[in-house]
Amino acid sequence: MDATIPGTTLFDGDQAKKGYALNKMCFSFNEEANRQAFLADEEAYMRRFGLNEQQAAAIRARNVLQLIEAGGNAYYLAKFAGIFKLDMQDIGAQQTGMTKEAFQAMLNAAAHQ
Amino acid sequence: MDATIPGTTLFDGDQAKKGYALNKMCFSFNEEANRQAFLADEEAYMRRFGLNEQQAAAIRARNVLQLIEAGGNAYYLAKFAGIFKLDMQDIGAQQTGMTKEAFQAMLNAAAHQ
Amino acid sequence: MAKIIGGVGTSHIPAIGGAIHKGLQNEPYWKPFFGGFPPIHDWLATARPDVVVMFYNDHGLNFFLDKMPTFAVGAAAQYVSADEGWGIPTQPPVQGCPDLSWQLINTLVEREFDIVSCQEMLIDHACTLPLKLLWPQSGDDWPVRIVPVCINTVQFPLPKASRVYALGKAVGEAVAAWGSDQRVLMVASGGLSHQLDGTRAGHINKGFDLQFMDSLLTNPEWATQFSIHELVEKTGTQGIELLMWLAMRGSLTAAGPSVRKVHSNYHIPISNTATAVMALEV
Amino acid sequence: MAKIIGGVGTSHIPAIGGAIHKGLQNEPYWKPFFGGFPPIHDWLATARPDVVVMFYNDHGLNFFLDKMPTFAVGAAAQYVSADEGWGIPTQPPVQGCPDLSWQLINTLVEREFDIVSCQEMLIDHACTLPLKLLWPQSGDDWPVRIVPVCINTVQFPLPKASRVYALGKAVGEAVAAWGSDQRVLMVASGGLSHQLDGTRAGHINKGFDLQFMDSLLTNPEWATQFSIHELVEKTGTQGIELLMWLAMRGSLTAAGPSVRKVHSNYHIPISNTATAVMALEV
Ligand SMILES: [Fe+3]
Ligand SMILES: [Fe+3]
Repeated sequence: MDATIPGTTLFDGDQAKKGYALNKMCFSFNEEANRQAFLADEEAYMRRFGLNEQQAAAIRARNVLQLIEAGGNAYYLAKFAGIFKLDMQDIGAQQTGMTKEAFQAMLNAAAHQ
Repeated sequence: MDATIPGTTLFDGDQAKKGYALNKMCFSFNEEANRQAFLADEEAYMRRFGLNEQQAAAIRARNVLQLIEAGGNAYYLAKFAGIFKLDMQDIGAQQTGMTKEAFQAMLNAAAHQ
Repeated sequence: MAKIIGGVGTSHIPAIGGAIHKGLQNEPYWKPFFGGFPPIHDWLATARPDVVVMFYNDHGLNFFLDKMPTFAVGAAAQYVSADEGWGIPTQPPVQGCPDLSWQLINTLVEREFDIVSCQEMLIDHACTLPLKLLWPQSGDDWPVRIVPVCINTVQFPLPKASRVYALGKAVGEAVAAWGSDQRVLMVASGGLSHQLDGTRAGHINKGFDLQFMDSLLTNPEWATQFSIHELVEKTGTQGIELLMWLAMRGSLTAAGPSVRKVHSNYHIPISNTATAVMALEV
Repeated sequence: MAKIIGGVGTSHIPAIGGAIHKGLQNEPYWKPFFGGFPPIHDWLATARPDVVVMFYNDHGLNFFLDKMPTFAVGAAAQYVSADEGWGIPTQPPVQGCPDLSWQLINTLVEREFDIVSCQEMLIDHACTLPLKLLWPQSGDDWPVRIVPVCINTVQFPLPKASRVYALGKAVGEAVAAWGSDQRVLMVASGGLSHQLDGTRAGHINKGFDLQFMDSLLTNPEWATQFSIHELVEKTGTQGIELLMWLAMRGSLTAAGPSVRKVHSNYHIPISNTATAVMALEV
């Protein structure tokens, strides 16, 4: 429909349909008991929410771009990242293929745009 | 604000504020386990939802007009009435102070308005 | 483009579910109600809808006062009919039509309707009974998929009649613009006049109901002249479910300026309600 | 009648919560951000708001995709700050102002905004951090009560910028018509440009941000010329949180044709975000 924005996936109806189970699992991580249950048995926890293989593989890989590709929504995925104490610069670096230092430098440089 | 309609309580913000705990309890009766828990220990179940004394008394009395006065909403109260297998003519009769037969006759007569 | 074939409005009294379950359709109490449907069954057999847009009001099953929408649009792949607490039988799950759901959601937000989208949704008797009434032979496989559109009648302020009519118009336009060869039936589930609560319980207003049904043919915006307060005064606290009929009628405007009545029936009372069914062809 | 004293827009990056908790406000990384607030604290000490209308976006705490509102208005007596899963500290509960909530809900539905009303609502960092930034000395007793107004930025379609501005105007008019002697501050929580997801993560647009902030003084409807898609392109997938600022600015129109800037500050970066704070007096 819309012209795409480079490097950007809008979380629209198509993504929402694709990612429902994945996002529902991530939403559950608002509760500590659920985070612990996930850490105790990741595979069982994913099965409970009915993740498909693409989603399960992206979770296992802790790969944000793959998670987005599998329908993940940034707001819910942040709760998954939080389990591993990843900060937003870790996540930015992973997605852009930069080192964390290079990503931080890019952010700093934006002040001089 | 609005001119009142005789014999009618609109479930507006004032009612919604007043009745929140009562309606939340009634909403829980969508589930069989909750209906059973209520029947097993009515007082404990009401305490769990934080009903005030006016609401608890109306529940004990199974009195629909008192339940409305205490902030109850017709859609949620219906689930409370359902526990006791009261049908809508029982409830109509109780509220209008008629016998069930007289209430039914009034409904039938509406066909000849 | 998708084709709107017409609309049906029908009552949805919970007791209907029990009567169907017990096979009481031909009993003297029930026959004047169920007798309204066979001509509509015949029409549907010819019109062959694939998808139903179901304008209905939730009765405290899917929505509570913690998150009470004005308008909600279902976007699930399947809708589960759940226990409502009164012992009426549940129905088999109904398949959704996510493509049409998102067509509606995208169009409605573009048109400045501030809807709630629901990718998971429990459906109550108001959503399932019209299906059971329109397709009584269906077993576990419903012959149609659905997109539920839920309109708040639980908590005031309710949306104005004119707003609900406008919602219906926008829904109809979204369906008409849907890139699909599916045939779509608009269903309104609710009413007509009745009041369950208060010392006015049992209120029925035959004169208004008949005028309202007639207006859907002759002057579809007629009821939008009334405030919600006036409509409740005339039709009862639950009679306000006629808003569903207004939305359905609004949606048919996308298919043409006028409608033809296939069949209608009006009967007092079932339970505490003035019941009605009406099928409109575009 | 109630008095609108003005508005504040501020960023709400979760890491701010940690920095406050650890007392890092004067560290080199944080000082350029926290340094923007003292002049606003001075203004608030004089303006003495009693109630805050908080335009914010939920970050997947209170709302899930099963019931995703476009616009939601809180109507609770108290709002609980809950665990969001990332380990940022929760805040003490915040008292609500149900009278003003219902004034908003009644007015908005009358004005054909199809809001969701929420008598129970968990609030996240986007709702609590602005309070902590504006009243850093508050302990367990916040000096204000709140009415949260939540705007969807999670799932597309998002409401159009023009619709959000109109929502803000209607909210302002509802507050101005509220029969109360309370003093009301409008707060926008969000932005400015940032993007957390995708290979464009780290996108920041200083030029647009500064133009946007300026427009709130000189031409408040300026940003409504852009589609949501254009705004995301310019500001990032989370930069779209600038919608909150638009709603806040719209709400101030109820108090007069223009606003005076009390103070503003803009700093890049905190976390991945171009941060801003701006206080406007009416
Ligand atoms: Fe109903
Ligand atoms: Fe945010």
